[in-house]
Amino acid sequence: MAKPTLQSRSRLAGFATEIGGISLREICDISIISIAKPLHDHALFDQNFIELFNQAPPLAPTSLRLKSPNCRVFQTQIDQWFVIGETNTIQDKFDYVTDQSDGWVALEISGENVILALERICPIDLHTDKFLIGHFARTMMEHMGCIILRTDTQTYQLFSASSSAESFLHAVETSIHNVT
Amino acid sequence: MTQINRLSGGKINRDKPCTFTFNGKILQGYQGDTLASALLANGINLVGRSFKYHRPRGIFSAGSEEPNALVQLRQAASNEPNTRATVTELYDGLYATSQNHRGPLNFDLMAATDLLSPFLGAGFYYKTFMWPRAFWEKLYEPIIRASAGLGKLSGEEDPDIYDKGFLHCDLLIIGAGPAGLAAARVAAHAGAQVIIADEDFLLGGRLNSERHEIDGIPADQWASETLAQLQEFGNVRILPRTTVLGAFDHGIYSALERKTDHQLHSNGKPRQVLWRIYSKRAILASGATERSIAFPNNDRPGIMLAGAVRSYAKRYGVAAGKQISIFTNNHSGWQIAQDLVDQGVKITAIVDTRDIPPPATFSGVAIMMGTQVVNTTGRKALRSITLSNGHVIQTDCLAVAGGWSPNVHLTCHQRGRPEWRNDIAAFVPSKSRPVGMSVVGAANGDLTLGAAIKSAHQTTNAVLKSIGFQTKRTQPPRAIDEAFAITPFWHVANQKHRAWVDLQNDVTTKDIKLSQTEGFHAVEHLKRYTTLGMATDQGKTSNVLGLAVMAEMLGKPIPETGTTIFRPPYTPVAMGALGGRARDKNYAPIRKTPSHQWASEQNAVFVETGNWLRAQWYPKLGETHWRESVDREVLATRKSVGICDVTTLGKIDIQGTDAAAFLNFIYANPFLKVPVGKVRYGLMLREDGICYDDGTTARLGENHFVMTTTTANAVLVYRRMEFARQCLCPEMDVHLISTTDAWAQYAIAGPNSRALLAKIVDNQDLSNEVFPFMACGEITICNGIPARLFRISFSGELAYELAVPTRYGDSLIRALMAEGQEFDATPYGTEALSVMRIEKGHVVGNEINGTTTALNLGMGGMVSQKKDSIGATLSQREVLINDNVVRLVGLQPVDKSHALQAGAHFLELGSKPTTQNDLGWMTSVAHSPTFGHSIGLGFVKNGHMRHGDIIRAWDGIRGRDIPVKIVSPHMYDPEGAIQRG
Amino acid sequence: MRYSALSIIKNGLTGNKGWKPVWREPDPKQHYDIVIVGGGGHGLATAHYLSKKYGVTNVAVLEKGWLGSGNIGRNTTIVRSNYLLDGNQPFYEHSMKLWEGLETDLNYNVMMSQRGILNLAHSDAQRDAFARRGNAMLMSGADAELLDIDAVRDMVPFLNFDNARFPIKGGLLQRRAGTARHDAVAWGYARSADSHGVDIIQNCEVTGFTIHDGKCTGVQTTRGTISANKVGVCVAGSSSMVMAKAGMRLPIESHVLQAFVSEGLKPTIPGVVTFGAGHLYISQSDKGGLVFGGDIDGYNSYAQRGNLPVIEHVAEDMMALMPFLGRARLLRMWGGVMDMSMDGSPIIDKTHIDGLYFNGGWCYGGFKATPASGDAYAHLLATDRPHETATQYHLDRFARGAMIDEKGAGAQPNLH
Amino acid sequence: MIIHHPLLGPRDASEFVHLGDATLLSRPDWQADDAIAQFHEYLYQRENPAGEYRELWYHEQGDRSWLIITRNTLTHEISSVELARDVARKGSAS
Repeated sequence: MAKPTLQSRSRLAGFATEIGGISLREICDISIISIAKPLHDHALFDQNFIELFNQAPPLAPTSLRLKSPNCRVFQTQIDQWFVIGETNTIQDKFDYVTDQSDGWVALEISGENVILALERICPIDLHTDKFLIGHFARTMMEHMGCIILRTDTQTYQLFSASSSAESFLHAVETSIHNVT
Repeated sequence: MTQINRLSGGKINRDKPCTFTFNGKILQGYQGDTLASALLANGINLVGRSFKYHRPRGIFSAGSEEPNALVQLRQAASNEPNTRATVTELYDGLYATSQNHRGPLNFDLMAATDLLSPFLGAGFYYKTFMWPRAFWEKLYEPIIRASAGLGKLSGEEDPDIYDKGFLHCDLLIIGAGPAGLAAARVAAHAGAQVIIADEDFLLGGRLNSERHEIDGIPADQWASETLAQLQEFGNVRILPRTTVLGAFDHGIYSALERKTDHQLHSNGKPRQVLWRIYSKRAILASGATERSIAFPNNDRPGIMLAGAVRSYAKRYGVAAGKQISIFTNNHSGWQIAQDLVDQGVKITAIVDTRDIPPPATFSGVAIMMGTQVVNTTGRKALRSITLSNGHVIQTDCLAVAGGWSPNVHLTCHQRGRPEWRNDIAAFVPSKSRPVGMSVVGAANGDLTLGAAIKSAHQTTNAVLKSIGFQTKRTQPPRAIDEAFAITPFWHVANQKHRAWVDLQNDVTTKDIKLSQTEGFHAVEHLKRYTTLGMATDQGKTSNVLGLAVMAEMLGKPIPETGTTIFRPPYTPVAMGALGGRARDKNYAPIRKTPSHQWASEQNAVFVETGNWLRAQWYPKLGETHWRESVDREVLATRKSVGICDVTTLGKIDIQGTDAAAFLNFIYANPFLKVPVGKVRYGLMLREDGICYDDGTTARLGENHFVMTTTTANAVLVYRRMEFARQCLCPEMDVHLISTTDAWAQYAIAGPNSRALLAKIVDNQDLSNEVFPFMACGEITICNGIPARLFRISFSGELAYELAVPTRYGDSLIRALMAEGQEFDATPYGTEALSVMRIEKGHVVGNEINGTTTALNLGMGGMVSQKKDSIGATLSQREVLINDNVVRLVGLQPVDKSHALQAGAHFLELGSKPTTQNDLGWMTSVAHSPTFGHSIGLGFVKNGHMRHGDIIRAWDGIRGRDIPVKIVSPHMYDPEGAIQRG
Repeated sequence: MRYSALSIIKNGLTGNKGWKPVWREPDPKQHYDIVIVGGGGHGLATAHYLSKKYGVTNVAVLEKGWLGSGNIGRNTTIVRSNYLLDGNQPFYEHSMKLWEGLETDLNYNVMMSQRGILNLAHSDAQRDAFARRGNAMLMSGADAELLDIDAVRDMVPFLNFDNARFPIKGGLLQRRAGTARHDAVAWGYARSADSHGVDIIQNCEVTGFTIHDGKCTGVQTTRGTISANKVGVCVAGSSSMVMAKAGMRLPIESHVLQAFVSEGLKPTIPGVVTFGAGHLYISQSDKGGLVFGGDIDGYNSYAQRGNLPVIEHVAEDMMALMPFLGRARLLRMWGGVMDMSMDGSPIIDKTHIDGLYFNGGWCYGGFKATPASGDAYAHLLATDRPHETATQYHLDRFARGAMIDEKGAGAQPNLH
Repeated sequence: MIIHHPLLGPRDASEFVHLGDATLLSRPDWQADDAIAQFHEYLYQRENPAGEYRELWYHEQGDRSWLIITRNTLTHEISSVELARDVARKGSAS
């Protein structure tokens, strides 16, 4: 008997909008893994990391952006990093890997006045000369834990728990509405 | 309607007239007016009633210190009580009414209380209304409550929305008067990130109300030009209409920006925004507030602060009266006189308490030195003043210049105490102010313009340097210092008449005298006994005066009498603004499970479980009572197969070479030797030996475990595990990460669960031999979708929990239901889950409630004393292990038709319901469709020895009292044969 | 002098010149039978009951600042006896009964106003917990009612019933609960104790204890050494600092609790209401101000002031529960230092040092406890036996495992 | 309050959860003869100083690190912030 087929479904069904020059969209089908550095094998981990990414593990708030493998790496705990993007080729290189892809909802927000909207909910200092392109911070917005990542001059990615995706989207959307 | 008191000039826009309504009268003013200035322009000065004696009250000030002119602004749900007319920006269509009177404003029936004032002195209520006892709530208090209070809330939900935000800066400048602007100029040029905030809608502070020159141009022009320059700097953020409310730790300030309060409608945008400003340094340039003098009957409408009279004339182009007189104890009274004359306002007399040569002369103005005002007349408007030299002067406006109090408020918010400066007769900020805050200008006691600007310039340079900015060597803006000298004069002694200190709360010098007589002379006692400074103005104009009067009565200098400090907020702030977006459903984030959409389609009833919404039951057509649905779901599960979304359980991924050892430490029961491919139930204790969570943990690999926690404790368990990992076991190689949201997890329970699962798993042998009870594995389903399968059972049935990546969760529940049709697969909600776990005797938060031990729960044997684990040691304290502690039992009604109630207490048959006779309590109850009657779990003293006994379940609060039988908590399949089957 | 309507009329007609100081301002004597350290509500209440009820009048109350300067004047004035556990509930019910007779006992109107307290339940589990608690209250002789949603709606129709994130499911009502005028409680007790001969000595800080051979025989103060047969410390908020002078460590941390008052408003909330899905308690004073509070800030502090997150949290709770208060304005906020104990319950006990007694750990239950705390402490000081309603408040209860943990939060003071 | 996280810089204290005295790092030996008494001292008895205080905070809405913060309980001034794990490894909790 044929087995049923399971469909993948994104948390916000690919939401996208533009309000007053600020665009907001869900980034669908993201792939995220966490990798942890073993306590007793620091050197090996670093060596593997350098082999893969050509660089030492980045330290917060700086993230590492790579073309090949096409991914971004940033530190989420003292001995833990997130790799976002092309993760399938990386998994096997590390001892402690946890798939995080489905735990998060990802939004991208961009536009000229994007900071005016973000400052309504984001406690991090986003002055463009302080929070540089490639910087990220894990923090809290409207009582929801989240990660904010600056990917371009006026573009930010926001990650928050997938179960409260709708509340998180509402928080970000309201911020845009309130300043436009 | 003509604006009879409107002068020429002023910073109002005569091209933008505004029509507004006050107490039903339609009036006109201009954009740039405040409600107060527009009322004065229209010749209206009676605007309210005082709190206690309901005395007529007029406009007293021109700023946020206003104690008198409080109105109800706007209508219906938008009505805002206690709004200061003096800071309410006029807009077309503004609607306001006066408040705190019964009958019309000019004939307040409550004014009769004024006649009783000899009996209503400070604290009179502490001495009476004591008899008979019951009359307090029934008679006295309702009368007091009805007459107390000020404005009235609409009672309707606030129709406006609010927002909050975060701002960061190197330098926060509080106040955009001369000192603030001078500071901002320096900081802007230095390249610092600057925020300059001012509560006013027109920036410039006193420069808009007084006549000065700065850098050779009129000071108000200098202010607007400076602001225009500041606008050009990308590193300066100017926030008008923004009150800095409070100074909190480490340079955090709260500020309220009024976004739409100057408009008729907010058009769906936030009315106000509460900013949290994170500053490296702050400069307080908040100016000074003028204060009054306590003289007999000094509370009549028309008696105003002198600076306010000037402000109305110069800034608003309004004469506060036709015949203005001035009462002063310092030079600013004379400066004000000059400014008024220049503005074309008629002055009748200047009365100065100081016996010095007059600092100036004005033609046609009576000048009296060394003279006091000893009485006034005019009930609803000032008519005349009587002087100590016997003169009576007809006047409709008395401008009182009692000296200036620097606005030290924010320096006190961290309990800094200001210090007294005799030369200016005022409290100034001391060193004990918030870290990182500097004070400049009048706020720091530099009351004259030149000094204020100079101090601001210098201080800002120093502050910037201290945080690493290079400042250019520039000269401060040039301004001269006006003459200023004061001889303190606080109150006119008089036995007969009352002299007001706190105008809103009706605190007079007589009250202060009484307070002193009765021993309430500590400043805090004075305030608390008389209510001095407790009104909506927080004593901005009255605190120093009251303290000074007390000092005189005690014959002590002011510093020895005490100081008075201010608390946040600087001015009152709407609760809506502090609440921000947290309204209705937005109070807390909503977490939804992967089957939420599908469950909604099934008409599921949802229940809040923490922030989660979970399906509580799935009503079917024709079911009229929730119990029908729940009973059906239970029976269907026990008969065939049921499916429940258990995604909300906390999930923690644990990896590392020491993962097993770590689990062995944080769980009370042994975990070292759990085989790969097996799940074990675990009990977690706090270090005090009390249980706080339980769950199952699966060993997926030698160094890899997956833990589940209860829904409620997921965050707490993770936090405590990180504590154990980082603080107690720092040498263990173990790594944690939450995966709660990453997996959709379904319980599939019932005799047909294996058959149903078999239809979707890829190549996984589900037989008892290969995949027995408590087995687990990483598998694939539906042709390659990764999944985890756990053979665990909360229902007591043959059961599994199946997890897939969240993105497939919606699809999986649909697939399971479709494939399960042949078994009549039934979705069940949290109620059925609960019924089955009670039947089975599993404990949840009702039992693991933070006060119960493993012993109480019947799991004392699980707490290993052969290893070090959190809580094991203290769980053995004498009182926790004595023979008489409560034990978990099952309970059944003796009369099977009785329903048990959670929260009932247990008593021996025939014993009285008293604290001493309490045997325990019912924790969980359910109607069991399996057994056909109500069942319960509960704690009974020594209950494990009492199976079969009959006791009372006493539920007095619901008027029930029934006999119940103690049984084993494991009522369904106590041997566990079914779940192992 | 005796207070009455008559005394007010008589004085009012004669220019209010006849009023007398409410208390004396004596210099400390060299010796007292009992010295009470701390002139707050509990210390003054202890002095009142010692002198009036237990007949010990050679008593001094030593206060480092002005009397009533601690938490008695920094709370949200709520009086209730709606506890769960047998270690607490009889004690608080005893307190409630004393409150009910306090005006008569003191000849001072402390404005004890029994307008009720309603604890809202937002889930079935919470409702069941309230039923258990309500039954415990009834068993102790207190009053309690369990309200269903309709009864709650009738009583407080202004709550957010229809669009709440956490819907209201019912409530636990104690009608005899209410509020009292906090400062007046301190003043009334002080006046009474003073009239019974107790010396209340303000601006007198205790700098040390005189302890020899395990026995405490007095205190050193900023106003000299005072000897005493017994010394009773009663300084909640500063307990650890004061008892450290006797070499003791306590199961207590000091935390800041903020409280808030709004501008005066015409009557809008009848009794006390508490929000069960967050942490908010609110009532309206006779003057018209809404008086409300929430959680402690959560970190140890002696600073008597708090920070923004708690303020915002309290406001969020208020707007979630009572959105009609959006345009009411917060007027003032302040902070008090709480003795947060390890199980959320207080301590009234002897110490291991003879003659030295301790009363503290009141968490945020101190105000409502004032009369019973005074009575129980006076009983202990006078008789060396615990009062019958305060038999479980021992210092060693944590060593024995006899915690009185109403919340079930464990040994973490900031969670109680 | 602002906590200067040693790795992340200044963060608002509301991202953190406060636990209590840093002495909670010095967990007693479970096999000691007077283990119950030692654990009682460890868990319940506090210095509770008015002044400098070493305490544990957890960066829950951040990098999940436990920190030891030295803070003055009278002024709230923070004078040092350390990673608790580093302190625990050094074995010097007090």
